[in-house]
Amino acid sequence: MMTNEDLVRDLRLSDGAARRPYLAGISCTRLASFAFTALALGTVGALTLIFILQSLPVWQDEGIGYLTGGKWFYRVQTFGALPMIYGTLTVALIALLLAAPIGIGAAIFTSEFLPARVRLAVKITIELLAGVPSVVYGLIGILLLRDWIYELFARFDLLSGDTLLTAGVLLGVMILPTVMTLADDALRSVPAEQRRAARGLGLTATETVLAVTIPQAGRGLIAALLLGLGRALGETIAVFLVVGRQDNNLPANIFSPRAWLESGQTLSSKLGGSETNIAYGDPLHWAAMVGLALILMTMVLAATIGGAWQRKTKYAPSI
Amino acid sequence: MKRLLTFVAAIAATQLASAETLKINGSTTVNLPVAEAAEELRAQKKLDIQVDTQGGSSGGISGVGDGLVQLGMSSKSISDADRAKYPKVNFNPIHIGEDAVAMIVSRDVWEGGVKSLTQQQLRDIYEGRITDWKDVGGKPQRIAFFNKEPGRGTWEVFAHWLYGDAKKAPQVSFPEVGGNEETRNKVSSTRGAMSQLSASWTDNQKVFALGIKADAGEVVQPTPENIVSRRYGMSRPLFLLTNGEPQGDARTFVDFMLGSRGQELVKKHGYLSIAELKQR
Amino acid sequence: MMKLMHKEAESHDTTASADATFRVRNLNVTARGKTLLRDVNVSIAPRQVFGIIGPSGAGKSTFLRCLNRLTDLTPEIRVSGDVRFEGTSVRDPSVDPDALRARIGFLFQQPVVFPKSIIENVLFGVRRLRRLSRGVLAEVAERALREAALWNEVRDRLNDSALALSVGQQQRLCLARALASEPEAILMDEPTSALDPKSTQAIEELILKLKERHTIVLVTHNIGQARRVTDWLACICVRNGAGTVAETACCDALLENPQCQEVVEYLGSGSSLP
Amino acid sequence: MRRASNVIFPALCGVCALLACALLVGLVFVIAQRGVPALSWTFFTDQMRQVGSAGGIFYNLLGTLILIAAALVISAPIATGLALTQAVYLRSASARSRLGLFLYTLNGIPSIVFGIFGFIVFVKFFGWGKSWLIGGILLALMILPTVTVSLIERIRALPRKYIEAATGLGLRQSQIIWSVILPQSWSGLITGSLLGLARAAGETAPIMFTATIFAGASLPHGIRESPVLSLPYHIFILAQDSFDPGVGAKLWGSALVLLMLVFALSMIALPFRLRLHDEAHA
Repeated sequence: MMTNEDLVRDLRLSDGAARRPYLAGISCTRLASFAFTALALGTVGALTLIFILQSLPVWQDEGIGYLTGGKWFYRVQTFGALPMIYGTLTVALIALLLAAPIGIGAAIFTSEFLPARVRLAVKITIELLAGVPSVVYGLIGILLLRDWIYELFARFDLLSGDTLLTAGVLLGVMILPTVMTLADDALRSVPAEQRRAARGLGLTATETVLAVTIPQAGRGLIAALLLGLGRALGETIAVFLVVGRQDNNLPANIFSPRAWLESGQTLSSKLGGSETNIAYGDPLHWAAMVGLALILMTMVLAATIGGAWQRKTKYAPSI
Repeated sequence: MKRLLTFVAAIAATQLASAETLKINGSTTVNLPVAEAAEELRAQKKLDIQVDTQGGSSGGISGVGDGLVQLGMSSKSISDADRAKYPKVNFNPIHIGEDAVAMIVSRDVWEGGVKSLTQQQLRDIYEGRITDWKDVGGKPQRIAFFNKEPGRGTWEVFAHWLYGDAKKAPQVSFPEVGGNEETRNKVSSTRGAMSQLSASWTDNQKVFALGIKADAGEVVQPTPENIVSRRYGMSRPLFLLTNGEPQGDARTFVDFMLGSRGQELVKKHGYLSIAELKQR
Repeated sequence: MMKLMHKEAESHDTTASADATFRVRNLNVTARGKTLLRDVNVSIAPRQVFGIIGPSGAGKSTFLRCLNRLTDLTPEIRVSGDVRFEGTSVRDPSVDPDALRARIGFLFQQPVVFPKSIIENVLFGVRRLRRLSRGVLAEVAERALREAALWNEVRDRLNDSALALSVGQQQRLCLARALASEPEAILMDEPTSALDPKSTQAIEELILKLKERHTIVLVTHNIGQARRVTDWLACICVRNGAGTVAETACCDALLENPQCQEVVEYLGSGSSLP
Repeated sequence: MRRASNVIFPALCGVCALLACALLVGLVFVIAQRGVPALSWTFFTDQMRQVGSAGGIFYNLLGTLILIAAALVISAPIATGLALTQAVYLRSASARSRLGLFLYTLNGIPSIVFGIFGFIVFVKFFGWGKSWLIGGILLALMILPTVTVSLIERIRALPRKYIEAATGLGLRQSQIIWSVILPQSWSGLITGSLLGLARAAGETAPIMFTATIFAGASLPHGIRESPVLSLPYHIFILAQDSFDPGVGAKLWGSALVLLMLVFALSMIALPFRLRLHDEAHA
């Protein structure tokens, strides 16, 4: 089995051959590859730049209050994004609280307790389901979930079934396959000898998982959660249909679970709604909308890059 | 930047004038008869018509304003603000029918005894001074108010009727609903729920339309007769919107909508035809 | 000393098996329809070093893993026959395989240390197997490291990462980890094959010392090592496509005067004396 | 105590796995149960009628296929270029890892952000209006990381001997790429594309402002002002605005068809992935 390093070294050798004088000239393949890479990089660069430039007016107009302001009334040109940031984080947190234990528990089961063949079958099923479109989840959300939540929590006297909790639960189910399959990969990447050594000492399968596999897969598991979180933060359509889309609903006490049973608004549900169409043409309102996208992107990228970084760093001595 | 945008929009507009596709966007309320009309015109006259409902009435107005579509669909009148926003555009609303906005409630509210509200009671509910049905003659139950999302003609009509001008409406935050079916679904499945809905969508089986009680105590229901006679105030015109006089395919379409088949479609979807309006 | 005890494996008698630490009868191992070991019969006496030699792929490691049921971890492997540890069948339903493994230490070919500190590694098993106080744990660690002849090298850096140790030290650390839970027997699967001569010598000296209190089963490729440390030897060879014990004898007898043709070939071929 | 925990813990994990599978299988069941009655031959061959309450979804399905085909055609060459740059051309490890991080970043950008981006640049700046091509470009951007990473992994898994042999023959680097690396690893491109498209086919947020309308489009006739219908947007609109009981059945039928399309794309990728899996574990 050769590693990428070997391959790269080999190709560099042959690359030297290409640069011999009698083969002068730059390879078209190389040129095209770099051009396409530049195109991809340029597009994302342009995307970032456009979002920053187009959102400038709102930062100039509202200042930091754009992030900390609790009121959003576009008809009177008041733009505070805090309730939406709160909604986004809450919904994602609920999703994670749901998906993390179930997803990791299920991953432990498939990777540690299931024979390889069955494991592959389960994994394929789960990955298949990771592709279920979010609009389909949204349908399930309006049809079943919001009524279930409404009845299940009836004694809390909730106003309707459209709550942050509903959106969070729906998102939790949506990111479950992502969390599970990445966690399974992380657990499988712990070398088998380590498990065997622990079993050789007389540890039970459970003790081996808790003492060897999970600590060593820790970074990978965190990465799985962060990448799941990234997906949860950015989901639009499913959340849009069940979150209630209520602006300016910052609870008095954000730590009270009661606050989860209120309607709310997330950054993505705001962007997916009718205001995006209305705002275009009014520079300040449009800037405020684009600014929401910029905030959303920053949040998601922080989670995703954090996840990627955790995944890449090999486990190191933990002491 | 702004100049560039205007320039691009102008280019787009000139492009459009020569394009053969007739593009229509706007209110979901107006969409119902228009989409069916488009279907028939496509079949009969091989017209190429695209209909979309993004952003509701405001989407229709801005679509015409930005030159993205030839025909807008709107269930609210063009405001001065709209005209100010697009100074170069000559908005031309064409009245094709009339719809009323009903205040709808869920079954438990209706059966709890709330059958009508006064304008003042509605204002109190909308501004959060009344939060329980027991304060307006119903059984104790919190009021779950679903507000139509911004840009929807339904909301504009409601606010205009309640406050004289949509701009004077107070800034409130309720859970929002978009499409008519979404509204109906959410109201019917929530206890103590209330929302605004196009009167033609109220079925009095899943959701129930409240009457409006005048100060004298007289209750007016959103029936066609009351809408035509203007006794029920919360009604709205349905418009097709063009920039200047409609041309070409847009003209054909407008004529069709105002013709007998088009007006039949307006009635089929529960709205009042122009002929009915003129009876009053 | 016991040159007369020179027998074919098949006719291995039971004189020593009454008090044998391990007694293996008719052991058969298959995986995916392929027979890995056939009709293996061996008795391993207490407090001796029992060496297992034989060509690569004959099933020496598999045999070793049958003794403490590490084979359970590979689902496709099927084991039949009777393997007894201290008189009890290891595959008896009443036997807890984890408790069994706790009584039998295992040393792998490559040292497997956990990415933790040295002290954490030493105590890795024992602190989970028994409820011991902190003070006792410290004593246990010191005793195990002394037994593994590693104490003097690491006493000042017990909290450093074990991954920083040399491979030879790591292997002794693994030994210490096994010793910490006071096993009765220790299984070693070519424990020195990854080590340099000096570390190898250290391990061999340890083996000789440990046999005073432990039964040791040692799989080795190194005939010189077998000669230096083992008391008894079994040679596992491939016969009819499956591994089996070709010959068992006390060390010198087997090496000097092999009876069985496969053993003669094995000793005569590549693995000549170092 | 130890033995008890060794039973309870796996059992708990098993319950989690069972719950996960049950949730997801239940979801498919619900969609299938409600969607199957709507399915018929004409549902696939007829166009939508009466604002979605009658007729079929021919142009919606076609539009979605056009969108993902465009995404495939646009993303394939760019992904190939990116993969070659990352796995072959870049010399420094840090540059390679930075490009890898870029792919992660791109993968993390929420789909609604792509939608707004496409709206600003193509619909407004370029004045294309809604167009299938914008949808294709945005979806291509979305699936680019999946395709590229899948291709990179395949290139990395190439047996060393092939490259040694080709180098021994005196081939130039570009010749090795075209004669050895790409032919041996194109299944990575296929796998990645299929998995990416499975996700792209169901996306609503990137195309709702840029590429798709609810009614009235058929085949695209150009680039400017040339939207298509699509399944996800169709479902999204009907879910909010179905005015007729007849719409309900059509709505679930459409959701079922979309689900089948997405599953089919993943299933086609499966043999390629299993082969890779077997090789990796051989």
